[in-house]
Amino acid sequence: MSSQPQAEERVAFALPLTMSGASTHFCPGCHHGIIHRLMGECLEQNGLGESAICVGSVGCSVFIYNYIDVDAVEAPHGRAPAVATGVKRALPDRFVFGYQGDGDLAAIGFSEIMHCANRGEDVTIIFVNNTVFGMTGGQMAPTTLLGQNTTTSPKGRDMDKDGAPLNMSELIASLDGTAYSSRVAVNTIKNIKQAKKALKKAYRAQNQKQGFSFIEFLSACPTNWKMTPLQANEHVGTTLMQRFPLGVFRDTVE
Amino acid sequence: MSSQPQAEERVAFALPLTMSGASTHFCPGCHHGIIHRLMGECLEQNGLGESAICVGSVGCSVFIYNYIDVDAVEAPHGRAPAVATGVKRALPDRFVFGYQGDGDLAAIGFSEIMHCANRGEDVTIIFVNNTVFGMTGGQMAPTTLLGQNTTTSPKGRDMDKDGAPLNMSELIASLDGTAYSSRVAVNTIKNIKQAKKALKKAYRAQNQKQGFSFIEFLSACPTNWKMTPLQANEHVGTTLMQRFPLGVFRDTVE
Amino acid sequence: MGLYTDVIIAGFGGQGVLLVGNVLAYAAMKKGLQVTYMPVYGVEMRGGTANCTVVISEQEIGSPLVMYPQSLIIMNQPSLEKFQPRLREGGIQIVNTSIVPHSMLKSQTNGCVPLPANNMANELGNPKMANMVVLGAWVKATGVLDLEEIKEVLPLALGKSDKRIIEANHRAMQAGADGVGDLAHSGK
Amino acid sequence: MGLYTDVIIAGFGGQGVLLVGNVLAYAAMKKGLQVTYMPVYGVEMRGGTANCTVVISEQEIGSPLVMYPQSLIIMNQPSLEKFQPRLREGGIQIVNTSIVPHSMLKSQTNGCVPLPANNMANELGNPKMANMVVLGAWVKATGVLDLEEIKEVLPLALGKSDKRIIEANHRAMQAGADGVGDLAHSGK
Amino acid sequence: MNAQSDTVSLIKGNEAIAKGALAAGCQCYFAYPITPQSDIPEYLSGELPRQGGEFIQAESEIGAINMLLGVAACGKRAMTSSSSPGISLKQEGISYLAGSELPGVIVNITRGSPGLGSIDPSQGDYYQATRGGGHGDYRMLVLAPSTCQEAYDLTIRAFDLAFAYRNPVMILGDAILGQMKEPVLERRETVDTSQEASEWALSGAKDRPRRLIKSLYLADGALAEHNERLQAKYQEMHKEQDWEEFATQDSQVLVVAFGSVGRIAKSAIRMLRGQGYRIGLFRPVTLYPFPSERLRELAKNNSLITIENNAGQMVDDVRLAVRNVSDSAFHGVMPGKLPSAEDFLTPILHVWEQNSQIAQAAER
Amino acid sequence: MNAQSDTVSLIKGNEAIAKGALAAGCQCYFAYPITPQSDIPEYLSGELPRQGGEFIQAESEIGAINMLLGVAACGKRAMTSSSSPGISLKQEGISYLAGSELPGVIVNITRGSPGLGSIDPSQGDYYQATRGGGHGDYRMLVLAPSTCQEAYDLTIRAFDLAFAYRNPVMILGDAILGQMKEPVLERRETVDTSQEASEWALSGAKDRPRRLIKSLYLADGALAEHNERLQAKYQEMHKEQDWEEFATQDSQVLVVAFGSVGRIAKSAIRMLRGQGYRIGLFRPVTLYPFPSERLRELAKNNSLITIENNAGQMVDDVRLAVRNVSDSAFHGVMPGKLPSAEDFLTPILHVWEQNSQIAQAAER
Amino acid sequence: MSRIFVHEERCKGCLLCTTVCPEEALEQSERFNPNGFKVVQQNQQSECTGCAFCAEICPDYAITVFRKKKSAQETAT
Amino acid sequence: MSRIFVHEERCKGCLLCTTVCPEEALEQSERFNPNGFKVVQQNQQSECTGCAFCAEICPDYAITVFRKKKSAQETAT
Ligand SMILES: Cc1ncc(C[n+]2csc(CCOP(=O)(O)OP(=O)(O)O)c2C)c(N)n1
Ligand SMILES: Cc1ncc(C[n+]2csc(CCOP(=O)(O)OP(=O)(O)O)c2C)c(N)n1
Ligand code: SF4
Ligand code: SF4
Ligand code: SF4
Ligand code: SF4
Ligand code: SF4
Ligand code: SF4
Ligand SMILES: [Mg+2]
Ligand SMILES: [Mg+2]
Repeated sequence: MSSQPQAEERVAFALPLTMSGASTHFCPGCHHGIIHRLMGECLEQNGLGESAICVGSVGCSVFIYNYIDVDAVEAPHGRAPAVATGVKRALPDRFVFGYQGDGDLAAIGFSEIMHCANRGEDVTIIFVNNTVFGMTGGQMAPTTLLGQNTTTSPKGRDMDKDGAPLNMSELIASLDGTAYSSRVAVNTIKNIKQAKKALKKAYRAQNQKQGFSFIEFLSACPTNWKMTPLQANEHVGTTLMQRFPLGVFRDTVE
Repeated sequence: MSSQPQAEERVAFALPLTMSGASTHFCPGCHHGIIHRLMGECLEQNGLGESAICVGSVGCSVFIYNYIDVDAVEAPHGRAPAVATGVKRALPDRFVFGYQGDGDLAAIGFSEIMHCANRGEDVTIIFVNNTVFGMTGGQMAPTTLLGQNTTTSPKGRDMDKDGAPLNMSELIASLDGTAYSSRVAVNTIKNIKQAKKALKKAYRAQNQKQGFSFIEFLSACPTNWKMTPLQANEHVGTTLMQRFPLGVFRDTVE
Repeated sequence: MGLYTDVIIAGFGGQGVLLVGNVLAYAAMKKGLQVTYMPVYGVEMRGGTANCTVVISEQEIGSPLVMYPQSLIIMNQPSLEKFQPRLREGGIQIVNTSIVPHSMLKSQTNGCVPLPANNMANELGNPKMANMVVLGAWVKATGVLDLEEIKEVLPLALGKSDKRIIEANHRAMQAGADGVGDLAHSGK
Repeated sequence: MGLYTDVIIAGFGGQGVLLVGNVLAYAAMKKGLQVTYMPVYGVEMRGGTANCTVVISEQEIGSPLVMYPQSLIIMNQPSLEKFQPRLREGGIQIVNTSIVPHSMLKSQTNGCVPLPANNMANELGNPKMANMVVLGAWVKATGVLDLEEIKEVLPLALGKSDKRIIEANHRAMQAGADGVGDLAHSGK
Repeated sequence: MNAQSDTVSLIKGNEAIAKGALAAGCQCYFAYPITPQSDIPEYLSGELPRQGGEFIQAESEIGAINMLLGVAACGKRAMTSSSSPGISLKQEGISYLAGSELPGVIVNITRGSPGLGSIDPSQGDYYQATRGGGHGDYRMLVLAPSTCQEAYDLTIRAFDLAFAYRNPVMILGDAILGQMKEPVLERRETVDTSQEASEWALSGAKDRPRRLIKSLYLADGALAEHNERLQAKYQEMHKEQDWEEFATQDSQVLVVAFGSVGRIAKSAIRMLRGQGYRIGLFRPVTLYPFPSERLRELAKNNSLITIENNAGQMVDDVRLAVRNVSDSAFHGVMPGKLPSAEDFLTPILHVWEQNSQIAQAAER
Repeated sequence: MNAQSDTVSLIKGNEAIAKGALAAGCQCYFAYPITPQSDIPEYLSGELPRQGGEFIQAESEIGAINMLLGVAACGKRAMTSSSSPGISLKQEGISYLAGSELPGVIVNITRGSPGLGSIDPSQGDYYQATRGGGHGDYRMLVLAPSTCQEAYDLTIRAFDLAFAYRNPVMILGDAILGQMKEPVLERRETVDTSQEASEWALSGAKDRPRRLIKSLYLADGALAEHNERLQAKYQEMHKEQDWEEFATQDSQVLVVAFGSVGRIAKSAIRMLRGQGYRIGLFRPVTLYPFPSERLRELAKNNSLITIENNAGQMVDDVRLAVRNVSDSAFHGVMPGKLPSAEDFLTPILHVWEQNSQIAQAAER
Repeated sequence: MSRIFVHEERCKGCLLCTTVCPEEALEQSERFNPNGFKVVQQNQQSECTGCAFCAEICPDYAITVFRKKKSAQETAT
Repeated sequence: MSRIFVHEERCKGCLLCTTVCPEEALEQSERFNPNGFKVVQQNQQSECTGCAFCAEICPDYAITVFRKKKSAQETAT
């Protein structure tokens, strides 16, 4: 079969032009890839490819610049919101987005994200919550579920010693600088469509200078969950969503 | 008149024994002094003087160890909750409390306080919110009110550029590790009595190992507010309490 | 080496010693001299001591700090205790005797000018102008700058140009200057 | 200088090359020899290449890394490309020809032992044991350790002592060792 | 450059730095307050927005340095400032700036250390500034002003150097420099820097391939190559060596001192020259690159004494510079004590005497 | 001390450090994950609680170092570990530990730098470790193991030194040391450390005056006095100088190298000795205090070459140590490239040849 | 009929696509790609509607979907 | 009658005490203490009840309150 459209055919799905098409380095079934694509798609559909500046972070998504083909700068671990603040203040009419994992955003970078949101910076942060430090080998994250085994919580996360998972979308929604905060998932087609809507809303918040916009993606990490891709994908729907309900927690976007 | 009780007299008010009695270095009308005393009083009344370990912070209260006469360690600016965590884990049966200003706790130390609370460490943090960086000369703090002039917000805090003041008690109350969170003031006798109750509750939370306890004190800084002590004291009641309502925001203490 | 002079001005925070230093520095600058002004203050918020050092020279200035000053303006007792022993032989010392007990002045100090600056300022209508009194005295006693030069820069240093305030300050300085002649001799 | 040998074991992540290195290291240690085991892996999570270096010596070991190894165990094509040129003159090279094309083997390499390890392992019931096949071959080809010594430490390195698994692994190693005699000669 | 309406004003060193930054076209400034440098954010919180720039009081020093990184990636001029403990917190960010080859100016108005220390002057951060308090083999250009005028001028130069080398540049001063007031001549120059980064800065990938700014080099050997390139750049920087000499025409003993101590030493030297001792001063203005060549030259005819307001840090660079020629004595004033010219006399004279003895011995 | 049931196991350097900490009686460990040292927190997250200790995965490196500070103030044994960028973030905390005279062990298993760099081995953090990446004139004891056994042993020693001097101690290793496996002899000693801090540690002011631990010294001259005391202590530490010599009996050229590079150099030296070249190795085990005296001694009979996996850092200490005797050549392998014994041969032989020429010239 | 094309070199065999196809048109093949992953394929019996769900969920951008053009499709029916 | 004692060397003249005294018994004096603060004093006309409110709010621990012992008080009335 051909990889090119034949007569009478049209391409019903192709990579957005904002994506480089490079093969990803992610593990099989990792949701980072889906999320990358959705972002690229929404950039393209909003005509933002040429004004976008991506602020990468440190985590499994560290190579985001290999896949999303826009100007990019790499932030130190956890500091993407501060770097994005600098970029936006330097170039207020560019579209500035950051992409961070849960270790990056909710552990080491907790202060930066909260203060960036509170200042109401006109930037968009994509938060990929896979409940573990993926890149470094599956250690406990601030979003790790109670009882979840990780390489640094071998007996499962313990409420008494480790505390409970952080609900970042809700926390950020409680700050006055936040224009939009929601939690989405990409484990089903329905959720993917919902996620795309959320992305567009967030992008709009920034383009209209309404303040900080934030989307949390629940994301599967089959490798560190020690599951098959299919199990992990299902786990998102059955287990993650219980602690981390999908929804819009703040929306002041006109 | 004598400074000693005469026949038929009893001392109706004297400094608690946990206080050294040294003259404070605070400005006239500064509430830090009142708050110090309340803490010392509650330590004494709960018999905690000999088991207490104080974690000092950096701010106008940096000399707390000169006034409260218990074992003490000085934390780097903003890190008192992390230091207190270390102390408590090393000596789980001691009474461990930290004392932090709004710059210390809500700016540089935002991550440490939130994660300490979230872990549910059995420590008590006293948070003194005077809406400015007092020690360094009255710069804007995360709790500075909108429109408030400070040395780094000479035109008044601006929602657009600086964001809105942070309500720390409410934020901390939203974390599962928190046993007790409340906001009090010391501008009137009634509020002082209320504050003392809150302190005792917080101390109880720790002694019963119920988790993290937190009390926010609204506090006057006449010097940096550029007010007389009386004006500043009044300002707490008329203006601060509007943005920062007094109250108990979480209480799971039995 | 050309002209060189230095002075340490010391007192409580709130007595306006830093302002005196600033005024001197402005006047020296205006006159085309080299000048450095160096404040030193405690970390205590209020009620602490404050002092500043002003160095005025025709030559490029090395140290802006002076261990053994050529002159002193002393506004309170702790400052006298700290700095009097360091005054150079033959140095000039203006002392606010409204606050510093006369008895503490070293008898062997030649150029010692005791002035009840607070009282004098009070008489002129505002006790806060004690700093202007001693400033005037220093100018007269040292002769490095003249009073007119000081008056000229006062609005700059004060950051104010309210005529009445300026004039009151002028009067206070003049009173200080006038006090030097009489007291310097009876002084000790 | 006494006994000294080193080996680089290289392949895809998931082919069990690090395990082979570990087993060798355990066996050498058990035998009272000095040993170092040094893994090198890419940052890619999966599908990247992995290799490790084992140095075995009677003497204290200097470098745990080896630029020009005395022997190689090669499990895939990129590894062959990377390491074959570095093999020392007269060195021994065990190559998994189930994956690496025969044509790529340098004809001048003397001790080259091509083994269809995947196929052999498959025949023994589990294609994952290809690593045990090449391990057996290496032991036989180099003669530094003997198979019994390897077998002894296997449970330690595997962290498992399930008898059936162990025995299957033994068989795979044996097959590898047996393969050396025949192939080493026809080999190249 | 076009100088218009130059003015002289009596300002603090801190303010001179802030004004220098404005004159250099600094567009964004981020900082977290700390004594003794808070005059800088206080001044710029008003002035910078008035001139169309961006001021943020960051949530922390870490926030500030990373905001700067963001601006730098867009090729705009940005500055941050702090004092010792705050600068320690910026070390990761500085290493990233260097690794990503991003320009930016970092001001350290030091204080007494270690730990919380005090707000006294100190030169205890020399090592940190010149050898990388952060991780890795990077280097910053480090400029050490000793007067308010120099603070102003070197701040402007710092921006130019930062962009010339795409590298962070540090201004290293102390509480004396920051708090002292001196007359400063401001040169209101109009410098057009809008194109200086157009070859590499991020701006959105419009009509050109996208750009990428990073410090991660994972491919085999890629980081080593990157490091070779960085080292070559640091070699290149050596041509920026700058220093002041004072009374070196006929000197036999040379005092080496930087920043405030350099000018205080000048007073000591004047006192001694008054008594006939031929003493000179060598004051490094660039601490990195350290002005080694000239110093080695001078060491041939001078005995050296290095004086610092610390326990001995720059003296390493002095000794390394002259190591095959001679050596240097050292006099340290511990942070927490104000350095004074009088206190320098004895140690300098001690070297003078040793020097004379050697000279006499040589004659015999 | 009482050795019971010693065991030998094949473990990674990282695990050796973790086990060394347990053997040393480490009661609390705090860290934030980072490659290539995450084996340490992973191992201790299970083992430490099992032995009654406290493990916290801190929210950040800054959280971790400050938790350690809290434990140290209570006189208990605590450790944290990280890798280059994470260690940069700990610099403020380290300066506070030193300023407050608090004991604690900090492990840096370095990676390729600057910035995010890579996870390759690197010795690019030598300056940071030995000269204070943090603010002020403090010093840490720095121990550089080159084998897994040494990693284990030196970790135990690090705790002892930390408490002996009330000072932070750093273990400086690299990705090679951390990831390499070697047989390690564990000595299960029972050491009673419960009283070692009873004279100064916080425990609640029961039956004694209250105690205070701080680094703030504001009173006139107080900080200077404190710094004098610290410097005296650092002088005292000089007696801890430790190093390894290899083949120095008859050597004419001496390689100076530490950590992994030290052992790799040993291979190079063996190769060269096989060819008749009389080369020796000097491997500093304590990087601070640097073993200067012995090295100066050896420099009298050897030409030196310093080899590092960086752009040249320890070479400063080598040159300072021998400055009045001789000098040192330098060969640097940039972080991002694996150092290999073969690559060392040419630079060493180069020095050999120069040395022979000098010798010949001297004979003529 | 619409169809998909699986870029086999990209496929990691995660099988997420198989869970969303309304036609159950996708299945794991027995083929390994050069990275060692068993790639998916469209099974023979099924009909692809060109809904692109499979491509939407594929984390590795391994599927291109070709839909018969409206006109063509209509003619076909 | 109860009474208070003002430790004048500690008083900073902030006057917070004056705002809480139910008897309006406190007022600013004309005396400066060595730190330059105008200290408070109990005015002559007023009666102190010993409620200690003034001491409770004093940020500088400058007031000690003496209450007449119950028995004594009762006898007095
Ligand atoms: C200062 C610093 N500390 C630690 C690290 C190591 N590190 C890299 S990524 C990471 C966490 C990754 O987890 P997460 O942010 O959840 O992203 P994921 O890989 O799960 O997508 C850590 C701790 C680092 N690079 N820098
Ligand atoms: C790392 C670091 N950054 C900055 C400072 C300077 N600093 C000391 S106290 C302080 C803020 C004080 O404000 P706050 O915490 O509100 O206490 P307050 O004085 O108002 O009671 C700052 C910024 C410091 N000591 N250390
Ligand atoms: S480790 Fe987890 S998050 Fe990282 S690439 Fe693999 S599956 Fe994705
Ligand atoms: S500056 Fe404000 S907070 Fe600090 S002592 Fe003075 S009044 Fe109190
Ligand atoms: S396009 Fe739709 S119908 Fe066709 S294979 Fe994909 S999911 Fe199935
Ligand atoms: S979802 Fe993509 S990668 Fe996964 S099996 Fe299907 S085509 Fe392959
Ligand atoms: S004790 Fe009560 S009544 Fe007496 S002076 Fe104080 S506030 Fe007034
Ligand atoms: S409250 Fe205390 S300090 Fe203030 S005026 Fe009254 S007695 Fe004096
Ligand atoms: Mg994650
Ligand atoms: Mg405050």
